[in-house]
Amino acid sequence: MPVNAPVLFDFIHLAPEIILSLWGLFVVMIDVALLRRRSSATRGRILGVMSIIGALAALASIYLPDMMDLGHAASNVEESLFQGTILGGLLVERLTALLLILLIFVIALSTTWDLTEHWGEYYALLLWATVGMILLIASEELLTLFLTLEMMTICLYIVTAFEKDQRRSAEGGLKYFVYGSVSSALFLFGLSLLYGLTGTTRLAAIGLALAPAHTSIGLVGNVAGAMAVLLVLVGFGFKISAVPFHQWAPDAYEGAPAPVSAWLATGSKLASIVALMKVLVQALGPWAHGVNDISSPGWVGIVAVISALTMTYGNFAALAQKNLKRMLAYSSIAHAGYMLVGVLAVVVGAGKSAAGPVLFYLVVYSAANIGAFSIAAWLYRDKGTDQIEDLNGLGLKYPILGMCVLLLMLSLIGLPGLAGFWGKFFMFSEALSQGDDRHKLTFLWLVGLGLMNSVISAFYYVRVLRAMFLRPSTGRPLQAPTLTIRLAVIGSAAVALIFGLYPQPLSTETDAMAESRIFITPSRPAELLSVSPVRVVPRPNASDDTRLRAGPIGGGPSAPPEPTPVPDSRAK
Amino acid sequence: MNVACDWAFPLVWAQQSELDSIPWLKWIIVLAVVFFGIFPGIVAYTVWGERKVAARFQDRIGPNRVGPLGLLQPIADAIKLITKEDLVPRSADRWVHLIAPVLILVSAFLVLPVIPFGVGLAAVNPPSGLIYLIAVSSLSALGIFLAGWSSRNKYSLLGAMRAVAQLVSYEVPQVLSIVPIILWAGSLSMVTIFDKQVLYGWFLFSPPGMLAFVTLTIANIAEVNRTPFDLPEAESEIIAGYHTEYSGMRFGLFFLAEYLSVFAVSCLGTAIFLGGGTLPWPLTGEPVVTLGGGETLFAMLLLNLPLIGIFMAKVSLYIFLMFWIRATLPRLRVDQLMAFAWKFMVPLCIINIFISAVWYECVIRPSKPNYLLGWGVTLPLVVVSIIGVLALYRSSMKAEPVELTTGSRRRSVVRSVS
Amino acid sequence: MNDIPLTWFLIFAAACFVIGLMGVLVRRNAIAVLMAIEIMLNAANINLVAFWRYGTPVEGDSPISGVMFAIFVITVAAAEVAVGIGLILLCYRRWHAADVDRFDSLSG
Amino acid sequence: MNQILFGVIATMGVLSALGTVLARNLVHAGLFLVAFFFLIACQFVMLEAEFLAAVQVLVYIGAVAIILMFGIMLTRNIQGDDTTTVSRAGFIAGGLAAVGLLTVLIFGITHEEGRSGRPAWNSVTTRPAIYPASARKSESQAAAINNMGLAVGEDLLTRYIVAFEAAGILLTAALVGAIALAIQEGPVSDDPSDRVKSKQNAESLAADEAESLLTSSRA
Repeated sequence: MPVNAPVLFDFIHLAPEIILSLWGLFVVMIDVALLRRRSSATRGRILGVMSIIGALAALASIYLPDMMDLGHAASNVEESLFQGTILGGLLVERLTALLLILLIFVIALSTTWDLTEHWGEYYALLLWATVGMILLIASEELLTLFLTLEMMTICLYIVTAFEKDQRRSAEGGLKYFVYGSVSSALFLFGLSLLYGLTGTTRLAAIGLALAPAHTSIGLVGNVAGAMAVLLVLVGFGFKISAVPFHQWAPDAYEGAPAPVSAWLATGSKLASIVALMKVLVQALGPWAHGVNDISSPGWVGIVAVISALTMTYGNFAALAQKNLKRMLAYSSIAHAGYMLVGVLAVVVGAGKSAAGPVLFYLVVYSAANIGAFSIAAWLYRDKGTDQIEDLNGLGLKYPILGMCVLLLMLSLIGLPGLAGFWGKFFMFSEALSQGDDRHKLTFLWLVGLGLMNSVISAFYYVRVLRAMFLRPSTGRPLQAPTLTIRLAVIGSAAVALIFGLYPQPLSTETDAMAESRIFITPSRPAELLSVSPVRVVPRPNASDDTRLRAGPIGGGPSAPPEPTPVPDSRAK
Repeated sequence: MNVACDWAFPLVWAQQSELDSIPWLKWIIVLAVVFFGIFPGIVAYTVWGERKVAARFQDRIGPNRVGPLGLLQPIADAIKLITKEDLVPRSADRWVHLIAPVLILVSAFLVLPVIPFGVGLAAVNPPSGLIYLIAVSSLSALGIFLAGWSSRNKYSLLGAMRAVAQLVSYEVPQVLSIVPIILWAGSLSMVTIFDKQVLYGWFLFSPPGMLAFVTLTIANIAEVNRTPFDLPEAESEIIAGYHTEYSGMRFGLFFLAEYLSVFAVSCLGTAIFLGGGTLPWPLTGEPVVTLGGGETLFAMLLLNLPLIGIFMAKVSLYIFLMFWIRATLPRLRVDQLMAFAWKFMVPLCIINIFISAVWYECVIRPSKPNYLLGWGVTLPLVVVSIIGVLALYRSSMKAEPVELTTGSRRRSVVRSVS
Repeated sequence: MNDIPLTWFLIFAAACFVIGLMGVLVRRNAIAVLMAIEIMLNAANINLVAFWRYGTPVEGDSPISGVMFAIFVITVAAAEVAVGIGLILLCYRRWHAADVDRFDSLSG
Repeated sequence: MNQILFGVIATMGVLSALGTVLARNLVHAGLFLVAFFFLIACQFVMLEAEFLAAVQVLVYIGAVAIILMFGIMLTRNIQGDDTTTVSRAGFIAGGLAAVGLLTVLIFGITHEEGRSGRPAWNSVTTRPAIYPASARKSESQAAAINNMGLAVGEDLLTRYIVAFEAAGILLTAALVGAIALAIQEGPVSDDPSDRVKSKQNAESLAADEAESLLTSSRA
């Protein structure tokens, strides 16, 4: 059989994944072969530095296709690689870079204390989980999607339980595993039904198969389709820890070592949300609701209810927490609820790029969480606990870090002037500007609920601040943080502050990323049917950039941009 | 139905509604004769052969009382086994105790239908024959496990645990050493592999082929639990392991299964490396090519009788090799056994796959095979990789003073530190 | 020649899936839960292969996409079981039990 | 005829799945699970995916079932008895939920209408023939069925190569991670006397030996 030349050529786009995978193997081998006699802490440091070098190399290699200039303007084109299974292009590149930067912080945090004896395996699994996340974002097809989702979560199950001398770590890992694998079995059954309904595994082709020629009645009378959608939603609900599938999250976040919790809260959630958006919009978009009758059953209603439940429950449960990591877990559940509102806006505004605010929110949220979890790591390193009351008096002892934590918490609440505010603002205003009247009603109460929840969330975030600034220090004070903790906290606070004062660069960037075709519901079967899976779709280039620059910051809630003429450019 | 599934005969019979009674009858006769007559007969005389060979190695005579040269000894043994009382321990799990030996025997039997004993003599020819073969032979691990577990005897359980760990470990090099064959033949079908060897010569005759043959043989010996890999049933340590509690004909089933799988793995090695029933190099294609496909019954007989004869001769040699090893080598220790599989066999087999790809590029892919180049390139590679892996293996074994249980060693290290 | 209707396979798969789900719900032992999860994955595989065999592949798709999916599911299942047993062993050492509801140090 | 065969296999499959879920003894449950895996392989043969059937037997019965059995043994549960009982109420609730879901699923399957130009599932009673001459089906699928090993290999190295490599990394990660989790270092039990006591019975001895077998491959 002749070797398929384009396939070999496509590997250049996977350079970060390849480097990370091989680097993981390399780290394990170095650990086993060269560092056996060293103490555990030394190995942790050496291997941590090595893993960071690997992640930096991967980061640099993202721009390899651009540098090589492979005969076509590589970065300017969103294309299907490997016969339509993997997506390459701006969105994936940028998100890969984001994930890698987050990963570097997570690795750096891991060196804070001696959390395991198996350092090589630990770092390798972190790297491989990242490979899973990147491929999950890039996958354009159910098989690859399922496999990479599993790759990500299986690696995370293991690292969750990696602090072997802690009971709670093992328990958190097992609970995460049991819930996660049940949910992936449900998810898989849903995917198999979806495959049966459409006869294909490619997301775009599924969307086309479901897209009606004239009318669609959503899921009315389509029990099999409804089951498929429900099961898929259950699967994703577990991964993004949406209520009522959230039970694992507090236990896993609390049990896992703090850097791993940070990675669960940021990387895993980021990749899962993007994948969820991709599946909902690109594949299941036609089933969101009926074409003619917007109120006919579709998954929009289900997702709206899940979103409302998730943010409300997450916030109320977080109020009762005394443990910092557990509180952050519930807060991350609540944030998943906010993000689902943005996801809904993407669907309803099909064809328009409404995904920008969600991506913006994801960036801001991830950065803030890295900072918050690094506080947890600091606390755990010195005191071996995660209780919020152990933070007492910390703000006065370490004023700079205290200010940074203040900024982070206020940003998580969504106070104006900080990045978290703009995240919520863009997302909610985008939601309000989408759809027609009936959707407006739905979005109105969702957004209202979201705002109310932001107020509630202030109470528990402020508890952290109150402990840090207003309570007298009790017991032994914390020792000075390591450089890595300092860097993580200051870095994430800087993100919150800079993008809070000046969000435009980031929002422009995320809006450009949102132009990706994975956020567009296929709606014109007649034209799209002729599209072969390897056809390239031009990203908006210079002429479109003007439109992008008129981003939301200038005129408040942005007018929804003109529909991108995607079908036409594809048909070309 | 389709040709791909014709092999799964009971299922396909059902699906072929046009099937009349004659093939049914044929199949039943074949099954009855081959599976209940010929193969057990072969097993019986393999046992006799082993006793004779072992006796010669130990400077004895061996069985010589029942019949000329003790030839009727196996029959007497069989009668003895059948008439013995069949005991089941009271606390044993009755059904599982019953199923276990049957499962092992079935696994040994299921290997045989895909072996091409001659032209047109493979009972079935599934397109995924080799995978099928590996799959069914992996069933025996489960049977052994169940036998050990259901006996409610600690020695049985220990034996079963050892056996399963060993079988699972050595299955990896076994499969890996088959991969070069799949690469060279471009097919998983046993018949295609035979045909390719008629065309290209035995797959043994290449440096990677030889290496793969050796690793396959070692893995095969381990798979059938024979010395030096007979830890699961080590009499001196765990009094016969998983079949301690079996008696009478149930023990006979284990016995039958063991020798049948010896025969089966010998057939496997012969069929995929030694060219099946073909003659060695200059005459490789001889009977098959000159006599053609054998359309008539007479041509078929003329073609296949020598083929089967040669095949059986090779199988006998292979089995003799196993007897020889058994009579010569001592038993391994558990940790040596596992380390040998994982640190020596597996890396070597993986490297060998790459070397066999080189051979494929030099000899099999080009329209005009370049044997000289092939040997010139791959032989040094094979030698270097053997020496390299061996050196690494030895250094790793030297670096780690071995104790019986790794866990206890680590524990003691930690204790001495703390 | 009388063929098997597609729905028979689907109903069989659905029944197995539901039985697996019931196992997850009613069993407490973690290994039993793991077994039930395997049943669910196998049920999905039956679905995938049946849909593949009874349907026609969409243009641009692999001719055996259902089978490929099933093969990867088998791979994932193997990895999942290995990890699961590792985790269960780890927990067993701490609690001397392999029951999911016995692990109770985390709550709130 | 093949309908009857399907009925037999499906009935046995469902029964063995039920056995897995209901058997009190974990090893018996494992045995039922093996039977279930085997019957699923039979179903694959009925669906003309014989390569997949072989893979199913190889991976599930040859590896997964064995790992599960080892897991049962290593949790000192040598005779496999499940020590926990399911409360009758919980059992009834689970059973009812299952029956309800099954009803919905069967209703959905039988009432699927086949949107966007596809036939309804209910109306598909014969599979497309695979001999190209009589086929509506493309020749590639016929070729794939008749030599599935080759077709799978080609797909693995072209279309699904990323998934293939990812699966390799996934298996490596699972192996490395599972060993790192399960390997015993340092004092094991919180309560050493407990361990000494349990040492005395042969069952834990067997478990210890098995454990050292498993871990010695790493050392």
